[in-house]
Amino acid sequence: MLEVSNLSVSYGRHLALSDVALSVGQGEIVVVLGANGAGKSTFIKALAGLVTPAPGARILLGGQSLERLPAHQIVEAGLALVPEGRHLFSTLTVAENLSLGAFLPRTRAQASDSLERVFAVFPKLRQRLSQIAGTMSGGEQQMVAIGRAMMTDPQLLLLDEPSLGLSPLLTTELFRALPNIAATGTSVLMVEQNSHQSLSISDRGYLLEDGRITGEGAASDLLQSEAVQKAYLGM
Amino acid sequence: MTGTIMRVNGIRKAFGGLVAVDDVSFDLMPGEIMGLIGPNGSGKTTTMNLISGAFALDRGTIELHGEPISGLPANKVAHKGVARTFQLLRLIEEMTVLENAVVGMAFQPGRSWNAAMIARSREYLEVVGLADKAGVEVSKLTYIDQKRLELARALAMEPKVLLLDEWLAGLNATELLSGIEVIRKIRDLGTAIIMVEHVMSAIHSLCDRCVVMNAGAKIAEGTPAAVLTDPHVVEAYLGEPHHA
Amino acid sequence: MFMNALLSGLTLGGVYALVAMGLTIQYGVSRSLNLGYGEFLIGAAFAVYVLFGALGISPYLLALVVVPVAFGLSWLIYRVMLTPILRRARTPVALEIDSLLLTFGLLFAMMGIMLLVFGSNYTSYTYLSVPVRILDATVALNRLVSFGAAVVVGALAFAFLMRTRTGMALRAVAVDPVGAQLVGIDVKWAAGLAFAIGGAIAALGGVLISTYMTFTAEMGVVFTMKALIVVIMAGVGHVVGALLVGLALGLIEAFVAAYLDPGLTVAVIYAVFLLALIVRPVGIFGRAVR
Amino acid sequence: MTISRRGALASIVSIGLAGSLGVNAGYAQDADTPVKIGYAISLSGPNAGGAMTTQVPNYRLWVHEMRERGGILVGDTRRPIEVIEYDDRSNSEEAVRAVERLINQDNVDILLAPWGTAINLAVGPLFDRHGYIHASATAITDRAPDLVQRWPRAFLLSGTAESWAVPVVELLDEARAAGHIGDEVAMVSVADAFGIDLAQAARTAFEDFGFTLTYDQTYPVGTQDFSSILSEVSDTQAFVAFSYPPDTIALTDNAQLRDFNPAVMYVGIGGAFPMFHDRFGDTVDGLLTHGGLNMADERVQGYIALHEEVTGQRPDSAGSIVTYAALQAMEQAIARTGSLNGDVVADEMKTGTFDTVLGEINLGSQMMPNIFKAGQISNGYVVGLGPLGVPGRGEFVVPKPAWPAR
Amino acid sequence: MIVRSPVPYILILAISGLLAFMPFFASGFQMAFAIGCLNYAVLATAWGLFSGPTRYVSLASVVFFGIGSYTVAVLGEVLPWPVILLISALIGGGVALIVGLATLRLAGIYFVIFTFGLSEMVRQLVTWYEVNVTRSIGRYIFLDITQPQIFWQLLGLLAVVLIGAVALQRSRLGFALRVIGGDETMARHFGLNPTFAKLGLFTASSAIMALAGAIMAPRWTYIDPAIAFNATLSFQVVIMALLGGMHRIYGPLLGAVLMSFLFEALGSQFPQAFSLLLGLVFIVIVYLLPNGIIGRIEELFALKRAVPQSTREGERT
Repeated sequence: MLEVSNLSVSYGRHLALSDVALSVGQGEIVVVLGANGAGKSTFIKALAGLVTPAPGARILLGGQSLERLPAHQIVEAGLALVPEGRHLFSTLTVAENLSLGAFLPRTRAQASDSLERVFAVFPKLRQRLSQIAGTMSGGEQQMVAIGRAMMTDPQLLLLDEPSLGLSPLLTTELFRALPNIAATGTSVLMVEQNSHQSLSISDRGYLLEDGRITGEGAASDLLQSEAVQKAYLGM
Repeated sequence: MTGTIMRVNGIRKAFGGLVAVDDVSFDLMPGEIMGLIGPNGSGKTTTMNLISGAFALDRGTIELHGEPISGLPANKVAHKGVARTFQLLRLIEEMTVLENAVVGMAFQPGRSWNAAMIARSREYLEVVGLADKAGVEVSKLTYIDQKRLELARALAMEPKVLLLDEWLAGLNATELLSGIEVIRKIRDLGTAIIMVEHVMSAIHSLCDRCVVMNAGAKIAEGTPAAVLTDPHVVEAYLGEPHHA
Repeated sequence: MFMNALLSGLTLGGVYALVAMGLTIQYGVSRSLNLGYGEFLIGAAFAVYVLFGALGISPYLLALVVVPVAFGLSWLIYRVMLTPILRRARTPVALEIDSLLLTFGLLFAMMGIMLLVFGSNYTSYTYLSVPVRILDATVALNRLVSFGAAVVVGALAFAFLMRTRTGMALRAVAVDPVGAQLVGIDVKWAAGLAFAIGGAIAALGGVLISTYMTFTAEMGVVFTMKALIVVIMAGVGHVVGALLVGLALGLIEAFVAAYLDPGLTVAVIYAVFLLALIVRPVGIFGRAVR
Repeated sequence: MTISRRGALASIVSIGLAGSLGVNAGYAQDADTPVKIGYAISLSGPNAGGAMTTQVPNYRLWVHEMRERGGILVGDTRRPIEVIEYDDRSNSEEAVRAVERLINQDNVDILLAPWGTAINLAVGPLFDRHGYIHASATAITDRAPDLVQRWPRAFLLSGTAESWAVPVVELLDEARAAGHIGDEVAMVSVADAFGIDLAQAARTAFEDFGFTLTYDQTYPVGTQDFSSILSEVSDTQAFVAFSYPPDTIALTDNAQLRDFNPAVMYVGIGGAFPMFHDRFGDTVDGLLTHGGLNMADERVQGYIALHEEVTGQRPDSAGSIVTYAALQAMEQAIARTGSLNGDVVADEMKTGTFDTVLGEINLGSQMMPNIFKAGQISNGYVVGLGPLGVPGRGEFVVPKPAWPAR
Repeated sequence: MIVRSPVPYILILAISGLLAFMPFFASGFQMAFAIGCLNYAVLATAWGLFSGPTRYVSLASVVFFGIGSYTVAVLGEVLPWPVILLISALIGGGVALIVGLATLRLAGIYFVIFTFGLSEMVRQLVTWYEVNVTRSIGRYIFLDITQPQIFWQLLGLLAVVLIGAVALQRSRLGFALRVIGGDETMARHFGLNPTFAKLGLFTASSAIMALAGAIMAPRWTYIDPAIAFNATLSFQVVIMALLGGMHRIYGPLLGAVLMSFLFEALGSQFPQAFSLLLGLVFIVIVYLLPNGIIGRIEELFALKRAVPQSTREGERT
């Protein structure tokens, strides 16, 4: 589904990401773990077209290369990002946010199916359609943001630290929903620092340290691995 | 002098409905490096901002040498001897390295605007290893050098307390080692340091003591080794271990 | 007296609202402030004046020609003139200053063309200057039509923004350009479209105003500034806000003239504006974070 | 018309090379040397509408006529004419600089006046210092008697604000005597120099004549909606507006619209402009306004015909003819004295009598005597009515005919 | 940074000293041009003094300029000239202080629009005052101040402003302003009070503009609110400063001089197409000179120097 190789990004002279390679299979949930400053956000922004990767990078989604496309065409190609900070249309209603998700002609036809899929994953949203997005709680906003991304009918859903700023209870609820999304055939790639919960719902995981992939494996293996703990706590 | 240099007592800050810092207290001893750690969004940077006067407190007090500094605007807090670095670099790109360093010293009380002051600022470039780049424009520096300069500028304030906000973040392994050396050198010069940091190896090797925050509250305090094995802390970082 | 002031205020405010609406759509979505905005209005007024004189066709019908032309011209100006600036600007402040300067040049260039073509004389013609009595007040039909058109276009623009997919996309770009990209909206396309819609609305305003107002080639900046005041007071990008603030300013002007002193109308408008800006710098309807 | 300009710019750069020759240089008397006529006037900006109506066409007409005759007669030599025209952009500072340029750079022999009170006063000292005749038909100032003392070569043809306000009040007095209006008058004025000064002069005159002002307000420049004002004065029988062209149109339109039809109604600048007639046609007949012509006079008729033929537009009924008459007087004085020296010509202008489109005139007071300053619109022109005593007064129609139904 | 070199001061004084002889051989037109040029130079430099380091784009220049002119119109024949100049500077500065207190927290476009609104409001209020209180809108200024005297005063003012600007740039306050302009939030954390510094500078810059207005007033014989508070002036000043480059002391000066020549060239050669050509020139400037002429010159120098890496220190002018 997604094949990334040789992905580097630098901000001025600072190399934030160096030679990252990664793959995600159809219907798979993959998590990239890393401490703050490891380059997680940069990685995800590069995939979504919000920052420009260094020459030589390859990003293939279902055979189509994305590395030179602007952000809105990457969405068209089937890759949707739920960004950190969510970037919801805060003065618009939930319904409008969701329907903007299906803005592209490709996705418009399936809008009602997509909407049903969103409701299936987040039943709560059905009652909140007319609420202004900016007035919702953090967890609910995160649901809208994921819902909006699902409306673009993506092959791959990217999540940038979805648990950030959420209470443990909400985090749990959110992570429970992700396998349901994957079950519909949409692959999920997320970066997280909450390793236990994210690994427990993922198929595979990567460890990102200092802008490099330093480890990868099946989620269940990583869950037991000390490398993860070391990446965070330096033990 | 009660032995503590800074005392943070029951501070709280809410943004709208979100309580970013909730009843946090700790002391800072002279010559100490204290780590302020916790997962993303736990309120560490807000705590730093409250100490440095960037935000006003909702509740609580902060004292420096027994003298309250909470409620003072940032410029007054700086005059009292609290210096900081910024998580995202805040250097002035159009200025030279030396000029940026002078920013730290020039506006402290009792400083006169003369060559001696400039020369003294330059000494802090030496501390961080930038002396040979004094005349270079900031935009031409490497990332690590820009980080060093942030530190030199803060040091040029000749502060009593130095707040480092993720100063080591984004450095590679060799840079990290030299960065740790620099911080140690500063501590040896007698400045007390509070550092917010995610690079745990640095916390382990530098900090005498750690305060751990999660969701705005202090959840642990102690030596790095002790707090980082504390199950609460591990859970805060990694999420609940027993999840279905 | 009261009724008169009310009607006069509404007809005046209706036009302010209409003109401001166009600017707020332009500025809110593209984030480039167009100082040459009023020149589109005056240009349309001249076009209608000439065509009406030559062909004798109703100005309102001529709007069907003039408005689409302004739409296309504005779109072209955005694509040709403003996108290079957009690409170059490294910070929002730099973009703001660059686009201000550029459209300042545009203002003079357009004004200069109109001066060359139409001269600097006062221009006026009359169309539908027929009295209509409402309760105990009299109002000119052309002003009433303008007010009606302002309300209708306001409603249409509102419906367009609220109910259509494209309108929603424009709003999305105004609220959060990054979020807009993430749902596949081409932000440059949206900005160009908003610029064109704004230009079209300005031209419509020009058509309406020309039926009852004496104008000159150099008057555009007056309308730009009036519109800008409404836009800033309402909060940039807030269409309904612009409508309400525009009407309110018209009413204030009329009531100050009727009950206080006609000499103070403009001063009071600016005083209200300055006060509003001090109390709520992001506009009455604006949010701290757009 | 050929308009030539010197490289003023080049000479700023080569400062000192083109040094000043002092005052108005009328030394070269060679018949082939062109006489340079220059003016800086508002071709753009808020004053342009007025300038392009009352002054610029007459400057062009005058030059055209002289060229038709083979040039300007200086003594008994006809010399060709060169014209230099600049835009002061309705800005005093720009006007000062442009006039300096005309004097020092272009070395013009004859300077024509700019448009409007403020700019004429701004350049007045320059005309004076460099010894040029300053003949202006569009500067209305109460300091005029004072200023012509100060500037001996200045002809402030329009005189004082009082001289414009009093004839209006006299006409109202006449209407009152005939029983058409009472003692009550409503007045509005535009908040610029013209409106305020005339309103102030009118206030005094109204008091002197025993009128009471029931409404007396000022509105800002740019006001286009007068419904609030007109609804307040709806019952009044005498209405006076010292207004400016755009608002003159708006006021009239509004009055017609709400059928506000007092027995006597006066509007300010613009009422005498051709564009006013273009806009309203004969529906405004009977409206009082500034200026006025003796329509029975052949010379006036001839002037109108000539103006229309040469410039392609009709003259306005106020400033145009005065401007043209003053130019004629100056032309004749130059011919008589054979000099282009400002002092010599000015002396002749002050002492001589000249045959102009306004008849035989004498400019001893340095103001234009015997011109109409208030009149009544009839068939596209303003029939002169006041001040009383100006020969050729037309018939004053009171009450004003009702507006035609809309 | 700490520079004691007297060279800039000597240069400023020497050049102004030389220019001071101009009235003895220049023609009236050249004087008129020079006065206009100096006036713009003073205004643009004063504008750059505040807006350069703080990056606040103010459209209120004409408010202060007009205040100066009106002070002369009101007090011209009552008080001795130096006293009038002093009073005009005080009033200008005082108004700036009040305005600054209320508005310096506004950022970006809001400040721009506010200052524009302010100039319109002041014009309307002065008009209203004249209409209702003095009942006469125009004021006459008959002062025996000659063209050369105006020239010398403006030249002196410009020299003083430039010397002040150089001294300021070398001072701690000047350094503080650069820091504030670079990053205000950061500046606070190093002991700076940005509000105080900005307010002081805004006041000083406005007082200078008021002085320029006062000195220029006798040129016109007659002023009214439309002349004294003509908003075009504010725009011109901004454009000049930006053309030259507002980040350097001599940028606005250079812009004012060049733009004066441009106005002159367009006005004398193409009076009919002035606006059109001016507009086109602006557009070209925006595309080709984004950092002003000085910025462009610096870029060119930087290119030349790129090979031998310089480690320059000290003043950067």
